[in-house]
Amino acid sequence: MALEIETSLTEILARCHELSLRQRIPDDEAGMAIGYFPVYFPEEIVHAAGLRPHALYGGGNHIEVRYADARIGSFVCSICRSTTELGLNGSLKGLGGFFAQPICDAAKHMAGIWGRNFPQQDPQILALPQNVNSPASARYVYDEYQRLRGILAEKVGHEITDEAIRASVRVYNENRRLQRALYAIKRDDPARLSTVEAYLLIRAGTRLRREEHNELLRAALRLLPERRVRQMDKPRVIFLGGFCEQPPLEMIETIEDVCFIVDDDLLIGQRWITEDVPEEGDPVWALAESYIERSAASPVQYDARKRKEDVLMRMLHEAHAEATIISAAKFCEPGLDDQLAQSRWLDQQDIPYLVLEFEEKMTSFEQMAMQVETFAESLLFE
Amino acid sequence: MTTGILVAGIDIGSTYTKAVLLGTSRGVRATAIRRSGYKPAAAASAVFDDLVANAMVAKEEVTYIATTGYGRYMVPFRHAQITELTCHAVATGHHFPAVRTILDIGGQDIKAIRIDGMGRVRAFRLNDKCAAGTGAFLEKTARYLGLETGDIGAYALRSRKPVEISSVCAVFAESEVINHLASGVVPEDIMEGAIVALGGRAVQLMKRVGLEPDFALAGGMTNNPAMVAALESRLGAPLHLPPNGLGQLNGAFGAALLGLRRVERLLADGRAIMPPSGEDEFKALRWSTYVAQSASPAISA
Amino acid sequence: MLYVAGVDVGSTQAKAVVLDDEGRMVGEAILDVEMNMGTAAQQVFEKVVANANLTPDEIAFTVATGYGRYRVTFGDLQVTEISCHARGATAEFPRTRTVLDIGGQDTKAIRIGEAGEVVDFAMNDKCAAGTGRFLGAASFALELPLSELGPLALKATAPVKITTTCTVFAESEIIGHLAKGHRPEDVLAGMHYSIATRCASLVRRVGLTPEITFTGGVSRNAAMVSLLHKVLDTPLNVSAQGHFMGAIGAALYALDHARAGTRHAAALAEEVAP
Amino acid sequence: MAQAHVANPAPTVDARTAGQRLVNQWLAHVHTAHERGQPVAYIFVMGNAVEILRSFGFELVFPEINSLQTGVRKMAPDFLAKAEDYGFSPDVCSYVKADVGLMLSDMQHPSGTRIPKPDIAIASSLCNVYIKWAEIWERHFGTPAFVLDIPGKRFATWRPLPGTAQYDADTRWVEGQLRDLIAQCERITGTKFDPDRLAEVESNVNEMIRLWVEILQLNQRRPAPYNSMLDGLTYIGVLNAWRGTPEGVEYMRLLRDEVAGKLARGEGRVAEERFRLIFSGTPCYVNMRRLVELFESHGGVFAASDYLTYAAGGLDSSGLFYDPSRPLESLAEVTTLASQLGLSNHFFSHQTLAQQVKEYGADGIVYHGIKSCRTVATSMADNREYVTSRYGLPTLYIESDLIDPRYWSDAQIKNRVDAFFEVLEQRALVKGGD
Repeated sequence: MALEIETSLTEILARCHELSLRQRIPDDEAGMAIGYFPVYFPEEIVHAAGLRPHALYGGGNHIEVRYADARIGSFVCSICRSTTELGLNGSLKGLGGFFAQPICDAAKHMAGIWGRNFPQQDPQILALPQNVNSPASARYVYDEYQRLRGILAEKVGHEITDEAIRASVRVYNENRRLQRALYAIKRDDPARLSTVEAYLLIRAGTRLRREEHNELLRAALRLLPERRVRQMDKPRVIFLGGFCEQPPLEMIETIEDVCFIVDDDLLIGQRWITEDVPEEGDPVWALAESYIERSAASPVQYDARKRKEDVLMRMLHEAHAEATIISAAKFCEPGLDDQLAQSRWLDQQDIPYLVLEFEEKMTSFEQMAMQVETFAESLLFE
Repeated sequence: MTTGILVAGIDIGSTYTKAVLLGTSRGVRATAIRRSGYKPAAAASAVFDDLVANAMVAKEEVTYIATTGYGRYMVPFRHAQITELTCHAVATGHHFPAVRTILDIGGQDIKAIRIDGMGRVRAFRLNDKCAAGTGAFLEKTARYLGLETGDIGAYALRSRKPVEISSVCAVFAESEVINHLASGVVPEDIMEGAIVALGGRAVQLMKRVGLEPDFALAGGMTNNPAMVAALESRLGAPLHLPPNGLGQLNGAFGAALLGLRRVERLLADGRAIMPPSGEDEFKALRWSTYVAQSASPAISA
Repeated sequence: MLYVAGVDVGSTQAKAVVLDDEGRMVGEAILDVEMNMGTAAQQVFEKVVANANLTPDEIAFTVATGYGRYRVTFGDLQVTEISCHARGATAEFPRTRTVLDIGGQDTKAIRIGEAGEVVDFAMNDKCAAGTGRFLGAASFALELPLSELGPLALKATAPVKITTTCTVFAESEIIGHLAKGHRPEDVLAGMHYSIATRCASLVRRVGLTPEITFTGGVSRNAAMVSLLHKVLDTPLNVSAQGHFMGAIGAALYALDHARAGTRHAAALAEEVAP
Repeated sequence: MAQAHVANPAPTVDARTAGQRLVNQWLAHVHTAHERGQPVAYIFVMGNAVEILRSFGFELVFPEINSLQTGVRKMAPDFLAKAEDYGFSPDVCSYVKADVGLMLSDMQHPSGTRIPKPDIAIASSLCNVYIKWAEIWERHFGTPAFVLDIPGKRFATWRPLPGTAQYDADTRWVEGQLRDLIAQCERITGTKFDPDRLAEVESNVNEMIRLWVEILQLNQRRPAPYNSMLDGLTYIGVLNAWRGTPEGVEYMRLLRDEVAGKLARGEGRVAEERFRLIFSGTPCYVNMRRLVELFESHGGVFAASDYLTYAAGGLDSSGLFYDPSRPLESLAEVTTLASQLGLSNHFFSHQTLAQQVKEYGADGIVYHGIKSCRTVATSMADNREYVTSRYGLPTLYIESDLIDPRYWSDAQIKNRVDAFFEVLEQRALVKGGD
């Protein structure tokens, strides 16, 4: 029985893993796939148009950069570089649209790069506002989401109805509930579900129809309670720094060899709305208002109500974590700035933390393992 | 000689493999050192042979073996592996209870470690991205000036007017060195300039962990009097150095010390010391390696 | 008979050639830069003149190039190595549209226009990754002379992926791979591949237009030539005199000036050189 | 147009002296602001709503200018080191780090000015680092950040037209935020918003824009009377600090007359102008004089620069004017449009550059990539590739930093500049031979 459950889980995870490596747009999605660069993006509207949201989470450490180095400065983060590479090497040829959001200065340039190189994909900036504290904010997000709706309607040649968007919101609300259930397991019983496993399960959603992803998550959630678990004595930590560029799997594994990651900001773009989006009323308004009122904090969002230190404190408290691993992608200015603010705050609170820097393309983890082990040793052997 | 517990610490570094044998009284019973070469496991085994020979004991008399250094997982006969940071910290804390900040300048990286009064690691930072901030920078400069690594310190001490070396890349620092030589700067001033530059980077890293005194230096640079002087002048405070030539052996000493503590703890709890299994622990399926099997990014050369 | 000289003073080597008024090479010389670029330039010039069985007075015009070009006190004119490599490459391979020069400390990609003029260029000289220096690291770690690296790399069967871009760390990475049991030829092939991909990226920066001519000291390395061919998917022209290409280009500029008359050339020299 | 203005035959004071005086006067005002009971605003050069602040009587502090001044005064390494010791990564914007260095130096600026702490801090979204920077002030001074989100271009050919839904949405959004800002200014200063005062400031800005556009256009003629990346930098310093004031208008007028006079007398910036160039990117303030020298020694002059557009705040070269009869609405409109047409174009700047090349009769473009500035430099190489292949223009790409001298390598830059001029010479030869 235990073996069967493990086999079934492994099958699901192997599928997720295969999906996470898929960069090329499948032929049957050509023209239907709407690419978007992290972090916050209202996939529901794309889904409601009958198109396929295609999250662009970089090239990881499996692609070779041949063309993009000639186009992107040497001091720019890897996700911008590898995404450009995927464009230039033809992997994203099938995109029927491309959206970047002004989350940071490098991301804004993605629309310009795309415009010069792939004008036929109609690259656009979706102007997500950096001021969410004005009474006018929700209305502005609403206007911009309506613009998105108009662009997509033109692509598919018909109007996208409120009813269609509401139906998509329901599918995505279900998806978010399932993701929250995964995170609850990870928090309450971390030996039962590793962060790499949760990560693969959630990342699969970037390459599947959302309904299908819901089924996959439900299947995993059915199996997990039955899984046989070996309890281990590892410190409980929070991992920060994976909100945009994604750390390599090896990095998460390296941390999990000696720590339990009981909460994190990995793939926050797939989990950016933290509660259910209202399923009644104007659905575009519901989405816009959810960005203002129910979105996860990240270094690329300014909100006077979400001080970075408070957000971290709440995470530590709710996840019963004893320490933090604060990571930042190389050259990610928002991440590096927050990393410093948070580490100074942790110093004041006398909460142990480890600072790590990563790049999605890194392939050597020995040095990192040494640091993480030392950190765990310092937590365990008080 | 069979007097109580014997614990070995073996530090498998990229260049040298070092070992220390400690007795119950925490006294050093023997030390050994060899080049790591291409086969770290073999080097560790040979160093262990040397160690027991030097101590004139039998291998079986060694109660516990703790490994550290980059090859810490490559030794099948170990009881436990501990990172070199933890080891350096505990060793330094043992020798100098007042030390709060440790600097370790290695060939591949620099480490700054903050410790508490018990020698426990409180915070640490590494610089390993660019060779300009590591001991390799000095070796490069020395090589260019035709010096042996071991002579760097004594040579630099002759300097009266060190030059400023501002290049951020160790390779391009060479061009600076060429330029300085061409414009008539004497080699010792260049060598000292490189030491001052590296010292500055090292102290900056120490600031990242708080720069709380007392300070200690660990690793190979303890043999370099010019580096020690440069750091002390930059810090405006003296540096504690490992005693009795233990500088290079600090990691191994720390490993042995932690091993001894562990043995004492196990014995106090009435638990047995299991022989090393020689096998690595069972590890969960690693999805990253799963990737490597299914979609190997083979070099198309 | 009219003779001209081109002197290319780099950070590691100084090279010089003498041409006659037909543009034929009548002498060449090369030596390592030890302490002083100016001294090296003077010595290599004396050597090349001697090799050509001439006296310095017989050289009508000298053009200096390379990083040390302003240290060449006896030169009549300084021209950057960009223009000189382009000139040398197009003289031998007139259909050249792209030049790749891999030198000891910097790498250059140059795009050439229809009339042989330089249209664009890109250089890698902030970090030594992708330069000949990277091979220097391999040579040191493997204790093999530079000239043996290429032939050995060609014997590789399972190239190793080199991850570091820092030349200094490359040495230790090589040692690490050898420690893990990889064969030297496989590690070397990985090193060559790492350089080739970086250089290819530099070439793409100026636009990969055939024909491509490969110049500089590393052009003598057969493994690099074949890897670049693969990575760029285009054959490369390689001259037997590839490592002298900068000096040859400089000498050809000298020939222009010598033919136009020294007085004019001197005036121009004054105007161009600050 | 330029001929219409007759140069003042005997100006009592030249623009350079006048500019220097104004800068000193401004710094003195800043220095004593709190003693005089004046509120202080920290603002950035791009998208700063300075007109509203001016109408409330705020003294203006430009932290970007403070930071670049540490570079100009060769003091940047000290300030940068303080910030890096504090924990900032070497990869973080060096303006931010110099400012942190200032905070850690008790606000004692190398100009001799003691910079007062802010009563309000405004960060526009035109550079996201502005927002991260303002968060640092929040932590350090306890001054809440006011983030002014100004939606930029959505794609390269974006032309927001009055009357379209998009134009309305964007301007309504900016106007809403400006109203929030006014409410906050009222709370801080205890005075009521005065639309007439705003209208007056706007009229002054209008006059300054008129003159600024003229000054920019005068450099389209040969020989270029000024170098946009040396003289131009001084101009925009004054222009930012005195925007919307009678003194600012006076300065611009003096400057316009002076430039027009030089043109009338045929006085070029360089003795023999051989090549006219466009500079794209942000200056390297530590070595700008040296860089310009390298170019001018070959007879090259920077006739124009996109920097003079985006670093001149809303003073867009396309000449957008306020309508002082509807001061607030018009401020929202111009702020939005200037951002979309002028300021945010470094994300799509290939078009602006191509246009400048035509207008200024340029022979090439020089791109200056900044090590720590992703706002300006992320896609510069891609931009250059496009411009080179599409327009067949000679371009040069050089890289250093805003103020961090560690990233300036003189030999390497000189080598590139020399080679670039060889390219220009060879091209001229080939063209001439056609």
